[in-house]
Parts: sequence; structure tokens; C-alpha cells
Amino acid sequence: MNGLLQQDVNKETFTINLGPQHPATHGVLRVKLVMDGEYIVEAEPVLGYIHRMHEKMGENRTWAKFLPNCGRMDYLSAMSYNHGYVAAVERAAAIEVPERAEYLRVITVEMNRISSHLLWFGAFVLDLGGFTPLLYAFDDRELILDLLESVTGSRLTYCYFRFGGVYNDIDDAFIAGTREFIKRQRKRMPMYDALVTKNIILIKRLKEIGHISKDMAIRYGATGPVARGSGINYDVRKNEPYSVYPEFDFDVPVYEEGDSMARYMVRMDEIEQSMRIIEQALDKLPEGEIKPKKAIKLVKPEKGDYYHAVEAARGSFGVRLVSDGKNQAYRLKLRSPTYSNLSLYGEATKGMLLPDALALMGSLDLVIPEIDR
Amino acid sequence: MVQQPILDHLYVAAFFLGGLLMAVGPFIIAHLFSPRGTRNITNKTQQAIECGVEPIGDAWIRFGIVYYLYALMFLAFDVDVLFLFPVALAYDTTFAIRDFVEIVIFVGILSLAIIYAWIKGVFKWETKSYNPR
Amino acid sequence: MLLAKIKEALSSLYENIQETEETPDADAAAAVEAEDTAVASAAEEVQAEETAPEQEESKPEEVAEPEEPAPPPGPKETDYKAKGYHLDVDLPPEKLPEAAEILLREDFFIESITGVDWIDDEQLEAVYDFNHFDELCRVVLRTRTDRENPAIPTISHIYQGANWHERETHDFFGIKFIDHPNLEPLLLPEDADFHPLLKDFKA
Amino acid sequence: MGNEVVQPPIIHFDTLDKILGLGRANSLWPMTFGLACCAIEMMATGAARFDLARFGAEVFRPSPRQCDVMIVAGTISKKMEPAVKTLYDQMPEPKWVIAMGNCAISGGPFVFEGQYGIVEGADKFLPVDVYIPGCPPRPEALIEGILELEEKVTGHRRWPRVEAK
Repeated sequence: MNGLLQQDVNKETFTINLGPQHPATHGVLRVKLVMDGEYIVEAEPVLGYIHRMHEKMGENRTWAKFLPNCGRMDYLSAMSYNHGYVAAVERAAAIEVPERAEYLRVITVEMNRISSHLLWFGAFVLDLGGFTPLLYAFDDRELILDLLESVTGSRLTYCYFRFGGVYNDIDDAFIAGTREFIKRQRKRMPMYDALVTKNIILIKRLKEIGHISKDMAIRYGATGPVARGSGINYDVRKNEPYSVYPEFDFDVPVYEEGDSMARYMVRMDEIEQSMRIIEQALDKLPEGEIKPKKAIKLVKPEKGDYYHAVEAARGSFGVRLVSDGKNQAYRLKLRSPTYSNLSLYGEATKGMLLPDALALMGSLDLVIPEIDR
Repeated sequence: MVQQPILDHLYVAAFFLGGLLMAVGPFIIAHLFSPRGTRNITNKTQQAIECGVEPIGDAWIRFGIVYYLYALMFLAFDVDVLFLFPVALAYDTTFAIRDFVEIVIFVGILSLAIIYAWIKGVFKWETKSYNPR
Repeated sequence: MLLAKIKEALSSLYENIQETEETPDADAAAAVEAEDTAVASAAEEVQAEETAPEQEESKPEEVAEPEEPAPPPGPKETDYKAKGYHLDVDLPPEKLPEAAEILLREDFFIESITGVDWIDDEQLEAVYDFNHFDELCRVVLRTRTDRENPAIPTISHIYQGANWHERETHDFFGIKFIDHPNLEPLLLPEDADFHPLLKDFKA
Repeated sequence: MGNEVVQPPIIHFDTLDKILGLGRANSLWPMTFGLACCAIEMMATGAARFDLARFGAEVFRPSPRQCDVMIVAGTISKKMEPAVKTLYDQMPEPKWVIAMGNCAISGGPFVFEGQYGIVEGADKFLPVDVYIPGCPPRPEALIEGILELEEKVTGHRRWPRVEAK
């Protein structure tokens, strides 16, 4: 605190639960906080309140039957999880994917990333106390959900990818709708910038709050916008190119400060980058097949284990599958980015004020079923 | 003919009763109209709300003096406003300057406490560093 | 370049394995083997000056021949396109903390720890994934321990991120991580004593 | 244990119950209690386009003491079950429960032989009033569920029912 009121040591600490049912945790995460007045002495996240046994289901279902599960882990960027799982199985079983299908995958993944960042933006500012941006962000997000629903059939938990391609082709209405959405969103972003980003209250709440250093990101394995906010230029689409990403020119926003404001700015800039990718993908969309002639139901990768990582909205989502040649996974491990991003919460919030710890938790962009799997 | 003072007393009593009724009324209505008791499974109805899990430890602990200071400052200014009411009533338009100066002096002396606390840095909430326990 | 550097650094772990397990008698190793270790020790000097890790100095310069009927134990490079990772390192459990220190020194970050239950050959395997932020190079450390009382030394004092991964692997497979700070269930209820991802788990 | 009848209020007669029922039905305050994917659809229902405010149910109260209806939106895992029971206890009467989504109705896509983690359905331990199928159910389905609950509270349905043409 300061010179005047020296902290007397033998004051008791107070333990409260930022419990499973709490508006700021956006799900069922529980954090056991040992508090000394307003200051956090020790914060320990407790997980498992929404553990839904995805990895156990991976072992007792065939490869194709596990597809619906992918959309239900991180339901905000479900398309990237579809992409991660399907690409891992394609790498294991050496399945070819036609060019047009790869483009459709990139378009839908990037649109899903924008809708995930928009929802994060609304929910994050809601945590800090501002209610109206949530309504604006959801309004834009509904447009994306309409477009994606017209192609995939569902609003949230997509199951759009198949082994070797995608389920449905896009029509001109989708392309026109997407271009219209991008034009409208480019006009909305300056408004969000003026309404929220330059708002002195938000700046005061986020600047120099929740510092995550590069070394901490290495020791905890934080990836995605959390790492890019601390000056680490790591984006799986650039560092580990997969699908047709090398053909698009987009840049990866990286901020050096490592505080909550930096992570906020990274995600706001990424919305613009995703729109650039979608536009280029729509311009260069090739004609051709979108899925193999005969639908692949029997997938038999040879023995051994395979790993594939994709850039989900929250970081590098990796799928490690161990196959023993059968039509079923022997072991399916899903490396979820928020699991590692959250593991640094205990060290990052030592000695912090409680409201700042909530700002830090919001800036980590948590989706709890992805952590608990 | 009811003398003037009794009438005034009646006014005060009426206001007092009205205030009391406004305060206690909702409790009475709620008590009368709401069902008594609630369905429960593990009868934790009376338990303190802690996001659905058991509260850990006791809430009645000793904590930093600073939070008490805030209460003190609020109390000082609350009473300060209380004293300004009569001044506002008896604000004499002819000698307005005199009354205004009195108010400024009165409020000024009280806000000295705030200035002292400000200089001493009570309002700065930096991050503290705890040696890991 | 990073791949070669880390390969050499990790292969240094294998020298003292042979030393501790058997008396280091200089065998007539295959020519390529000698040349390989020569390159290894040369690179080691370069690497020693560069990062000057005190741990490298402690290793004796004279390198015992790692003699193994199977291909020499040591980091094996795998084809990234087919498998998804660059280096596959099979280690005995007690070598793990050392390997983790080497990887942390090269700024590798920990991606995940996966448990695998090989029930046919009575073993539990823990697969550690490491990757690098600046240059793509995924290193996979594998250790096996027997299924009866599986125990692997913890690396959570080196990589704090591994703390949760190890607790989760303990939840699902029952692998005891030696001197892990708090090895309670993470994803399962606090009083859970079953390990669901074992092949012989009955609900 | 959860469905014993509660003692009626001190003053209650038929028309008063009707009036109070009308008031309660049109201001159902749900609890912010999103578990999983259905919670996002619940947020979308509360947001601008589907606008739960038209039916008086847009005030999502965090504390159980101030809410009337608990919308169980998502999967209830075995670790979460005691917390759900505690929250249900701490809600004052009159209270209702809406089971939103297949997970809350019957465990949904996570029920398989030998599953160890979830409770298969909220009605295993909660008296559920309205079931909303879907995975996740669309916001319109949640609004229909709220209207269904309003019909249950007041006895008649004020809003037109949607007929498939």
C-alpha cells in the first residue's frame, strides 16, 4: 500500500469463492481467492465443473462419430475445432482435400473467429461494467450466425467439416451476404473504437493491469492473443502453415506491453485481419469438388501417433491422436489453448486488486468447457 | 381552534409516520403475501451465498484500517450536508455573501481531512507484492 | 538450425545413460555411429561456449559409445508432414527433468502432456509436447512406466504450466508424479479415486 | 425432497393469486446460470435481436436470492450437482426451473455406456417445470419456453401460439 498504513502481518486473510455460478467467469470456472482486504494473496482456479469426457468419447466412437463433439468443446470458435480434428485425421490417414474445400474451410473458420472475437468484446466490456457494447456486438454477430447457418445449418455448434472436404457448398447469396457484412463491419469498427477503446474508463481499467511476461508465457505455454499481447509473434497460421493459409497475405498483430489493454487491442485488430483473409479467399475461390466422390466413412490410419495444430480464436488448438489401425482412436488428446492460458492465472494475479484480477480474467477470453473438456 | 404549535406537531408526526410506513410497509406486504418457506433439497436456504459452494472460513475477520477510513470520511460529509440544510433554509438574500462565506468555511474545514488523506496516499491502490506463502 | 541444436543438446542426455547403466567399454561402433557422436561432441563444444550451461561442463568430454541392438537411443527426427512433429525422444523417466531444463534453456514452451495406456504391454506412457515460438520445431518427449505403480518425476518446478497437465494425467491415468506440489484431482470431483481413461475402467 | 408443497401465504384467496400470478408471469427474473453452449444462446436471446425484454424476462440476476426462475442451460456434471442444489435451495419461493437443451433434459450427446461424469438430466434432482429441447435450442425456442412457463403460472396464454402453416 504505502508508507502511511504499514500492513501489519498478523491480519487474517479472507477466503472467498469466485465460484462456479458467477457472472464474470462466463461459465462454471471456480477461483478460490485468498484475500487480504481488496488484495489477492493467492488465486487458485478449480476446474472440472463442466468436464464432459470428450477424450473418453474419442476412444469409444469411430472417427466420423466424434465429429459432433468437436463443435461442443469451444462453442465460440467451433469451426476451428472442426478444422483441427478433421485435419489431424486427414494427416493420419493421408486423405486429400480438394482446393475449393480448403478455401471454404478458411472462409468459415475466419468468419467464426470474427463472431468469437465479437462475443468476447461484448462480454469483456460487460465484465468491466459497460452493458451497451454487448448489444452492439451481438447485433453484428447475429449477421455472421445467419450467414453461417445458411451454409452449415447450425448457429453455434457447427459440424460442417467432413474427412476430405466440407458438407455443403456456398451459394452466391452467401458470398454477397459476406461482402455486405464486411462492408458494414468496417464502418462499425471505428464506432467501437470511439465508443469503447478510447474510453478513459476502459483505458484506466486495462492499462498496466494483469501483466503477463514473455517468460511466463513460455513456462505456462500460453498461445494465441494472450501470447501475442506479450510481444510473442506466434500464430499457428504463420509459424506452422496448414491448409491454404500461405496463399493469403495478412499480418499478425503483436503488442509488446503484455497488459490487458494489449490483449484487447490484439483481438480488435484480428477482426480486421480476418476480414482481409475472407475477402482474398472469396476473390480467389476456385471451382471444383468440395468433398470426395464417395463419402469417407471407414478411416484406418496406420499405427503410431500424429499431431496437428490449428489457430483457434483463443490460441493453438492441437489434436494428438494415437491410432492402432482400427476405425476408432486408441487415444485422442485435445490440447486446448485456454487450459494453458488460464494456468498462469495464479502467478499473474499475486498481490493484485480483485477488480483488476477480473479484468485480467476477461482479457484471457475463457470458454470453460474447452478447459474442462 | 387548534393552536398553531399543535398543528405543527401534527405535521411532524404525520411526516414521521409516513416515513416509517414507507420503510416498514414493503416488509409487511411481503411477509403477508409471500409463501412461507421454500422448497429445498439439501436445506442450504439460510447459508450465505457463495456462488453455489460452501463458504470457506469465517467472514468476521480483522481487515485493513483503510476501509474503515472510507466510512469515516463518508460519515463526516454526510453530517456536513445535514448541517447545510438549516443554512439553506435560513439563507438571507440580503446578506448572501456572509452566508456563502460561512458555508465555504464550514465545508473547507471538513475537506481538510480529505486533503490530508490524499497527500498521505490513501487513495492510491498500487499492486502489492506478497512473498508466496 | 534450431532442430539440429536441440537434437544435439538432447542426445547429450543419452551419454550418461550408458555410463550409469553399464561400464563404458569402447565398443567397435558402426562408422556412422562414431562419426555421429563425433559431430555431436563437436557441436556440443560450440553449444557449450554459446550458452555456457554449467550442466554441459559437468559432462565428461570422453563420450562412451551408446551401444544398443535397436537403433541407437536418442532423438529421432520424424517427417513433419506425415507425423506433425520434428523430434521424437524416448527417455527413461528419471531423465525428464534434465530434458525439460535443456528445452527451457532453448526457450521451448510446453504444449501438453498426454497419457497413453498401453494395456497389452502393461505400460503407461506419458508424451510431452514442446514447441518453439520463433521457429517451428515440435519436440516430443516420451517416457514409459509400468502399469502397476506408475511414477514419473515431475517437471512442474521447471515448467509451471506442467502442473495442471500432470494433475490431469494423474486424474485420467493414475500416474503418480513424484514431488508434485499438490496432486489432487483437477477435472474429476475432489474425492474421485477412479482413473477413467484406463482401458480397463468400468464406470 | 424438492417438491413438497410449501405453506401458503398468510393472506391468499383466488383473485389475489390471479393478480399476483399475472405480475409474476410477466416479470420472471432468470438467474445468470449458464453452464455450457446453451448459455450462449441464452445470451443471444437476451441481446438485441431476439430481445427477451419483450416478455419481461431480460433481468438476469446473479444472486439466487433475487431470481424467480433457474434456467439450467447446459450439462450438469457430477462435480457441479451439489452447487446446483445449493442454488436451488437459496432461491425464494415461488420459483420455477426451465431445463434448456438436451443436456439438461437427459444428458444429451454426452450419454454413453460407461460415462462417469455427468448427471443425465436436471429432473434427476430438480422439479423441472418446462423442458426446451435442442442442442442448443434456438433463441425462439427459449422464448417459447418462457411463454410456456407464463402459461403455467397464469393459467392462460396471452401470446399467439406459433402454428406451422
